[in-house]
Amino acid sequence: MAKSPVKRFALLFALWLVLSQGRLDGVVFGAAAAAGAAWFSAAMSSAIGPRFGLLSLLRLAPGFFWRSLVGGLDVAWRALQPRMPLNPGWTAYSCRLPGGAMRVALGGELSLMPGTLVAGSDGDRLLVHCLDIGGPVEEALRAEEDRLEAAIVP
Amino acid sequence: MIADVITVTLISIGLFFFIAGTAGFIRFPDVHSRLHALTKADNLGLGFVVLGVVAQADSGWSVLKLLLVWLLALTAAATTAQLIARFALPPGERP
Amino acid sequence: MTLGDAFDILLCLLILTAAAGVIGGRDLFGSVALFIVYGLLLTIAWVRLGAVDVALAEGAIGAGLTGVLLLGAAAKMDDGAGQRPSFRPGALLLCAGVAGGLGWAVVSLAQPAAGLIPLVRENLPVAGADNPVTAVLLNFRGWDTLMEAAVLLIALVGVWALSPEDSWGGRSGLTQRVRVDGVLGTFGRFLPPIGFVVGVYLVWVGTSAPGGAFQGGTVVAAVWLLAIMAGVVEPPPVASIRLRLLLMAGPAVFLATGIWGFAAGAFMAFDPAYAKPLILAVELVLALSIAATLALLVIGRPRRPQ
Amino acid sequence: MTQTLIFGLTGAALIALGFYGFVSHRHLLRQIVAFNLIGSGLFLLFGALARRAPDGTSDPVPQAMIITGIVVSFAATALAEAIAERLHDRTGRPSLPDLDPDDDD
Repeated sequence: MAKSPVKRFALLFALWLVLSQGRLDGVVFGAAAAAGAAWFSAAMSSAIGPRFGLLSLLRLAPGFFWRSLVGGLDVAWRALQPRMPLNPGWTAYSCRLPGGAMRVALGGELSLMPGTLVAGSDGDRLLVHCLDIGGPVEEALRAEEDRLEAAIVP
Repeated sequence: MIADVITVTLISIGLFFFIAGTAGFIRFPDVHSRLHALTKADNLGLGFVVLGVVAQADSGWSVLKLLLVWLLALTAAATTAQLIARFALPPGERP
Repeated sequence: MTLGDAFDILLCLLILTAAAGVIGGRDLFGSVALFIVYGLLLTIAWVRLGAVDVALAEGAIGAGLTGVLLLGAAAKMDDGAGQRPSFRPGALLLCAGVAGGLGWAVVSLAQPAAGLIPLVRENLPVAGADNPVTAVLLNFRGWDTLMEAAVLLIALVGVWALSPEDSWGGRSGLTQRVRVDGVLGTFGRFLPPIGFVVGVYLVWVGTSAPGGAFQGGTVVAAVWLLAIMAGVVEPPPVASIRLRLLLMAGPAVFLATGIWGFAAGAFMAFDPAYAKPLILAVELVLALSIAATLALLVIGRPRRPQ
Repeated sequence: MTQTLIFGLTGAALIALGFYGFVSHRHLLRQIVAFNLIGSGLFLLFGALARRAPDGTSDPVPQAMIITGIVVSFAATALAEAIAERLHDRTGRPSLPDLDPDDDD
């Protein structure tokens, strides 16, 4: 989430507007709730240093949805095949992104991509479970991390 | 009428993914493979159901609200998948 | 038979199968997990019955919070040995009799009856809430809701009273060992602000659409529990005065408006002119107290010395 | 009316099932779960009877009382669970001792 309290407030207030479908009679409550939540969020935040730019993330969205569609089709195809083509296995991937929100975002994204599932990290290595360990796993992981890294604003 | 056809088609596609995810959950050999099936297929299923309902929405706000529901479910699923996957590691391998 | 009836019958069969599995399953943990599935199926049943407020309460409290509570207890109390229900012919016969008697009552009562709908509809314009369920909860039957808030508090006092002497007044729950930059630690910071806004929204929208203090309060309780489990915040010590004021605030404000009702003629009577802002004010404060009470009920008795 | 019958009879069956689970289990947690089945069955029966209006709407008064019931039932569950857990901590057993010492469990 954004770093400055003002941005946090704006995002949470936008959430309120979407929930209340733009009704104007509740904006006071929405503003109060968003302010309280933004304060908590800023107080609890441990994120220092680099972070994702909102616009850059939005630019990644189409590709993300496309690959998660491929991921779903891939797993559906494997599950419904009578002979169930699976070659599961583990790989440890050396991750460049720093721990915290970024690595968790990468892990969550990878868990929706074709054939990969992240089971936490060991130091700087992500433990990745693959449905087909024989495939080009390392390349796919690297490409995903590169894309996310490009969304970082200094 | 056209909206209804779109809705029925999209929700049927969504149901297909739910069924495929459940088939994977039942058939796949180990916890982690099963998690793949549940996380990826069910999210796609929910996504198509949401898109199907979007075709019936009466305002832009409703569309945004429905997409928000999907986005939150997506975030929750991607996170819990990592948590369960980590917890299901054999104790020796758990970092 | 319409398509809707077929769906209802299928749903009820699923509910009964899940319930049979909950009772008959060997594994304690599995049985509790199935109970959560059962609660979610019931949530769909409530939507089918046109009771969306109840569906929200069942999903959030009946399935969600009760599920978390029971899963935590199962992890502590599971001795590994499975338990099958013992076969008791007498009890079986008695239960069949109970089912038969209740079934007969349902069949004989299944005739059109307007119930209290006309009365509620007639009084809704002066109730201060457009959602009839909220109007009943906060206005027409405000007594029940006040008592309910009191019951929650008393249950919490009961839970706290079970703490051993040395940890009285201390913090509930165990120390969490969660990495700050791990998945849970990150998620426990990301979700609570969003959940808080959603919770307040549910309370606010409750006056005109399904929602209300209990549903919204449960969402806030849930994200608070997440923050506690993720090690982001510590559960407050039960001796904390601020905590106790928070727990008391909802019932106290509710009671105060009830006493103010004497100005309009009777205890708990709302002057129609002020009913709407009063109900919203009571609900918002009540929701915060309910959130704190529910979360503390889930994490249980104090375990750490003050 | 059909909905009243379908969900009402399901509620009746759930009450009986929960009742049987309550008397046939010794593990306290299983008894607490069974108690919750009885409760939810009762709510379902009540809710089904609330749906008898000729125009097909649900009576809001029973709905409000069911919401109250769900919350109270949660409070009772939490208290019962805390008592069971304390008993388990003290005695190491998840169930109440038998009156007859020979008939253990």
